[in-house]
Amino acid sequence: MAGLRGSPTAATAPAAGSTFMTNVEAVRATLHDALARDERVLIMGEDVGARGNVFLITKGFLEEFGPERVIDTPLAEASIVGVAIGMAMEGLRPIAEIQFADFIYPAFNQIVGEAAKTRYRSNGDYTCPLVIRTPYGGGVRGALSHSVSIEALFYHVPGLTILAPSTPADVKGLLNAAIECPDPVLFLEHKKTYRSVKGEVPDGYYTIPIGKADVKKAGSQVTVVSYGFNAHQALDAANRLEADGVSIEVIDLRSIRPMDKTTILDSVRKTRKLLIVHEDNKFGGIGAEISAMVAEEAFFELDAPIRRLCGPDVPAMGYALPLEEEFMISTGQMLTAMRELAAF
Amino acid sequence: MAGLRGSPTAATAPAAGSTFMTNVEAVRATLHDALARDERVLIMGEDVGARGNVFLITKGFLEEFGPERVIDTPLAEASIVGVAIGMAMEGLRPIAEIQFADFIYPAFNQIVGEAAKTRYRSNGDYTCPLVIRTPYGGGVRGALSHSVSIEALFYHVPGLTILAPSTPADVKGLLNAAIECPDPVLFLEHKKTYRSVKGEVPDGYYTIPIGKADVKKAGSQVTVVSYGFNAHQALDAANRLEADGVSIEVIDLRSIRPMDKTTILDSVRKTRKLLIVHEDNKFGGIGAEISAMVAEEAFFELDAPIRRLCGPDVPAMGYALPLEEEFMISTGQMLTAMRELAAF
Amino acid sequence: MAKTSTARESAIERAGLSDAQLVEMLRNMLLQRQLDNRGFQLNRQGKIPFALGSEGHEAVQAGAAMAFVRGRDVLVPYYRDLGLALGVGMTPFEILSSLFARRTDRSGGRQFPNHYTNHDLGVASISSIIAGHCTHAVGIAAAFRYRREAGRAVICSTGEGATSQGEWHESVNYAAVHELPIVFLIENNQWAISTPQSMQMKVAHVTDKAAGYGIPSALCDGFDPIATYAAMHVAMERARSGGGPTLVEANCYRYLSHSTDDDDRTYRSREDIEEQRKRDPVPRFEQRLIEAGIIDAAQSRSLRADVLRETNEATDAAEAQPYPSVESLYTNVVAGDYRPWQD
Amino acid sequence: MAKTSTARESAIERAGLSDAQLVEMLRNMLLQRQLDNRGFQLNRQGKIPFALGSEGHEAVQAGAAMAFVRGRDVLVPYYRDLGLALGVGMTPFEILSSLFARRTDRSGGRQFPNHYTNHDLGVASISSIIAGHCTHAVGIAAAFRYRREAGRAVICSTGEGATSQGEWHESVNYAAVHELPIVFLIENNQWAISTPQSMQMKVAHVTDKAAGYGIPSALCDGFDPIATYAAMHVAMERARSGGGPTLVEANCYRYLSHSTDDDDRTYRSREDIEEQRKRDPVPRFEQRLIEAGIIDAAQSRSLRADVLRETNEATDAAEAQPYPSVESLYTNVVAGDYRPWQD
Ligand SMILES: Cc1ncc(C[n+]2csc(CCOP(=O)(O)OP(=O)(O)O)c2C)c(N)n1
Ligand SMILES: Cc1ncc(C[n+]2csc(CCOP(=O)(O)OP(=O)(O)O)c2C)c(N)n1
Ligand SMILES: [Mg+2]
Ligand SMILES: [Mg+2]
Repeated sequence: MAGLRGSPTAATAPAAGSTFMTNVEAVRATLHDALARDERVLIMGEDVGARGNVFLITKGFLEEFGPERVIDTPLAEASIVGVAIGMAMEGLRPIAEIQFADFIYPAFNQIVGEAAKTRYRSNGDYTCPLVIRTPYGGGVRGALSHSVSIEALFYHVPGLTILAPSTPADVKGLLNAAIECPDPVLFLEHKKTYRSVKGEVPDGYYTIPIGKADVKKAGSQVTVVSYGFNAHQALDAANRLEADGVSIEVIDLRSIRPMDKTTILDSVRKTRKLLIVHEDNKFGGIGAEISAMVAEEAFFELDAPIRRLCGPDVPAMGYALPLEEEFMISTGQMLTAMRELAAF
Repeated sequence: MAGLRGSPTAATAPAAGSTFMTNVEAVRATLHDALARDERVLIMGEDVGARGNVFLITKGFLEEFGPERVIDTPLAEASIVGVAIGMAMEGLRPIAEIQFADFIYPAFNQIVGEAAKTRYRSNGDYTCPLVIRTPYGGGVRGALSHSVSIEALFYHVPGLTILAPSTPADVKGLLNAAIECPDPVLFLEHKKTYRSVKGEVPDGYYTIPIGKADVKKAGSQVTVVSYGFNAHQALDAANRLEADGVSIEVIDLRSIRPMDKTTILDSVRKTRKLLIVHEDNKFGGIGAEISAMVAEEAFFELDAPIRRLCGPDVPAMGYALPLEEEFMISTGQMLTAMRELAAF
Repeated sequence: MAKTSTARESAIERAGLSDAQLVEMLRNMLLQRQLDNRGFQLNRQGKIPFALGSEGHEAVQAGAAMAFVRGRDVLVPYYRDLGLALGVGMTPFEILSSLFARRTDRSGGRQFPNHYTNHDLGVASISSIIAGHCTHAVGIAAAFRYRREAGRAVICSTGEGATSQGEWHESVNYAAVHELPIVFLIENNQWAISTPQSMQMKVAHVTDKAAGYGIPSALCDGFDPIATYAAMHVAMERARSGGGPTLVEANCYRYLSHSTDDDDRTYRSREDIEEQRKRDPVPRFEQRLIEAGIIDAAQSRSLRADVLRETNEATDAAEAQPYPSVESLYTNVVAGDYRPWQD
Repeated sequence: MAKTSTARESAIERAGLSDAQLVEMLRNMLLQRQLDNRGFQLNRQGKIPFALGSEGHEAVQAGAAMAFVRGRDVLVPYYRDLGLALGVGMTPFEILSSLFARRTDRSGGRQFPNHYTNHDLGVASISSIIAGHCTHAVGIAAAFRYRREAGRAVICSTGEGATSQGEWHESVNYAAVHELPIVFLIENNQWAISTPQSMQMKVAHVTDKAAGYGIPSALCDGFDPIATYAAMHVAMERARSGGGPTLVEANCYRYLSHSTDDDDRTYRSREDIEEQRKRDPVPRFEQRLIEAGIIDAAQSRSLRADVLRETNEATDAAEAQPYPSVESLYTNVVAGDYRPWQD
């Protein structure tokens, strides 16, 4: 899949130049600069030190910043998040890593019961400026427990911010925004995009506002809302359809919570048709809320039923290749759905 | 609030007689009979033994069935669920209790990562016939941590069954069905209905099929879908509007996953208007999926935008009375929403 | 110390505490008892829906609070820590504001009673989820170490039941591996609601668990504030001077039902409670100070009167406050305005 | 035992094991090594995307498996337990079916390699979530006790890293309080991916943790299958006869990188590995049996040849199997058909 050039709506102006890099390099560079820039920032998780993270994201950080700022924790996710919460309550800016999103469940209480409610329950007396980074998603032969999507398990939770950027430029801008954010942020990195997605990243420090979707391609006939790996496939499909004279608008959500009502509604009011695409299981997924919001706010402006193209409602993709391929949404499926909706 | 008489669609025929009881008495009676009926059944949780559960649901069970079948566990929810999973894998029928739904978070991994996937990951080699009972919901001055709704945190998870009956007859039929179910079931009991809701309960053993909603009141102008405590308020409101000549159909979901498509669509196709009501926060709640399903399947049969009347998107109700009242949905709000939709 | 007489020294083991500190501890204990009773009384009067008492924990908490250095240490308490909260500087008015869920409560009437927060005093906000706060306490201690703030330590308290939780284990283990300045205080009152210690753990003492983390421990008499202070003081000084975490267990008893929602008659005998009442730490410590000549009977009476007056005044003042506004439900979800759907 | 000569007795400490059992353990170890190498080899050949080795754990697993009674006990293993799986009866064909993710894999090609399931043999299905299976093992042991099936016990194995998890703590504590028939086997290979034991716990031995649960423990030489068997046998017999749980720690080493996805050169020195290689349990045990006269060099060669042939045959047989069908993705979510929206 061709790399996609992001067009970050920078909240802070980036420097003039830019550098071509992958998503994983963007994570790495942004974390590196955060450590270099702000003494309050530290990184903690399993194997983030000497190993430099299982995707080599933090490679060399231990040597450069020392074991007090790049902390190899015991193998215990609740404490990785919980200890980071305490650090955040006390004024630090911890960036906690969950090695794979599949292993975030033991930390659920700390995220949902504790981090998300720290500000609320203390009425602002304590805050929790914490970033939890984790690689998610399939297509990398990760089988049942190294491939899940977790966004829908958390997006219902008030007090949490959830980001899932898809391009290197968005990764940088949103990861910087997450680190600046005075509240807990769950930062989701799709594994399949780590090395397959490349793009220009503006040099220098900038942030992208949390809660703003990005129209990655303008179009007039169908609005497609997606995020993560699927956003690239959707863009690819939309570009191909352009040749056939079918005009698709592709919105990359980037921010799952808060979500960008204006951008979605503006687009849907123009195209009058909506396709939502996500790898995560359909029932109760992000797409449900998007559909419900549009059905509430722009019902009479739609010319076709809202359509969701999502992962099947089974626990996870299997290890065998056919099971993984069947689970993942193909660009072909997107092409079909886009064509059908355009023709509706 | 007046007690509501349930009309269970019994899968197995109940005996001729019936007994008038509260929801909490129905839970108690059903658990008691399950212990008496089936040696594989056992109950485990915090304070279910000598204390007889904090709502006195299991009072006297320890004396009657002994400490091997009514087990006071250590204070550790992950192990309450996890040990029950092992028992279930080994052929027992454990009924695990989480004292308040708010305390289920530490067991999230065991429920989502383990129980829900036991059958799938072993391709049926192992199964997990486990019931997790827990009281949820507000309106009882439970403040931040004794009042949450948790259904939307779990309803996205393939492999789980989630039930939330609202009447004593439904409680009995569905709890029996849950105990019979060969897969893990999350059984949600709304605290506010425990003693305030009364009704006739058929004597003898019967089950209500999982996945069947119940039309608690027929009507022609608006379909209202709800569950738990809200279902009673909705019925109350609908009955009041009947006098004003407004005809509302009230569907009590009872089963959150799987959910009953046929009953909802049949009703919406008739009334052409849909109101979804739930106490749980709106964003990403159960209502999102219901709305999305209807927008997919019956889009052109709707005469008004789908409306959701839900809990506000804040972490939880506060302890102070005004904060609780503001969070909870009032019958008055339902009346207004129903009237507006009927007039649309 | 210099001004205390030898007679006094011999009559009471004072662990380096001055007369003023000893009296301060007694005052705390009397105030705890008074406020505790007030909570249950207001509940019986139908004025508040819920209260939770720490009767029997007064000595543990007065003693432990004395080992806390204000403006320096941080307390991450649990829901039964009225006396610790008072001991580190919270006022009866704050306690009553919480009980009445008034606007003057720091949580804005959001939290259950006994779930305090006071960032200025170093009292961390907690949830009701048992042991959930322990990891936070460790993180706060880690921040002290990270910033090289020597001389600061954290008290993380729980009941004995909480030590069954996985998060408690992870907390102690993390603190041990990273040698953080924290003391895990276990207020062992023998019960977790209706569950006795023997159904919670197979060991005789929570301190037996310290060996598995490679940290020192101390078992102390939680009916005696001086003994608890002494153990806590040693542990806090160890933490402050880079010696890492300590597990301190203070044996005490829960004289009341778990809360106003509980009825302990189903699961424990009146005789057991009566037996434990004989060791009631409040009159016992009062008597001890009188016998040691640190206070006389008149001073004791006036302390009691003070504490009652303070409680009455706080009750009236808090009750007179308004509830939080309905609009406040929507604030402080995150910084600034926040809706999941951003316009 | 009766038929073994005194010379043999003195040359090898056999812990009550017969010649046949000793040879069976060696065979298991040789097979483990062969299958392990095959997994990595297939990965290098690009035939499978992932493999995970247990090199260095052969003795622990062969020894522990010998303490397992087939048709009676249950094994709740972790992902590094190839040798335990073989030792309780799983076949090379099953192992290769899992590596190739073929239809003949019991999980239907769903699970990662090394996540076995075989209900018939008493091998429990596990997830990849570290320590998540420990509570299940306790529940299975609880079922044995509940049904009064004396003489049955559960082996629950993990690495040393897993003992940091809250769920491991809760599991051991529950088993201890309820005195359940279970043995917690810790295969301490000193590393959790790149994290050394010293950053995982402050204690020198995992067995130090037993004191906190009030249960017995045993530390054994995991490079010696007989020593591991002996410790496990005592612990399993204790469990079977109502004596409750035991914590057994077997010291071993992970010779390979954590998995084919890992590269251990960043975090440990080649010298350390070479040093540990000197203790390689496979040739060492082979040599010991030869020296004790239990097998001769020819028998040893033929064992190796057998094991290679078996591995080759299993490789070819498994590779020849089809993938699971695409439709199988949708089955066994729950019993029968299942859709979240029920028609
Ligand atoms: C995670 C969780 N589970 C259950 C509860 C309900 N609960 C509240 S207090 C309590 C007992 C706590 O016992 P212990 O830790 O000994 O403290 P004590 O109340 O005796 O001071 C329980 C089970 C809870 N608040 N949180
Ligand atoms: C909950 C969870 N967190 C993290 C991981 C990733 N992970 C897989 S193996 C491993 C190290 C385990 O170490 P140890 O328990 O010592 O077993 P070993 O691999 O050394 O045999 C980690 C961190 C996981 N699978 N599950
Ligand atoms: Mg207690
Ligand atoms: Mg290890």
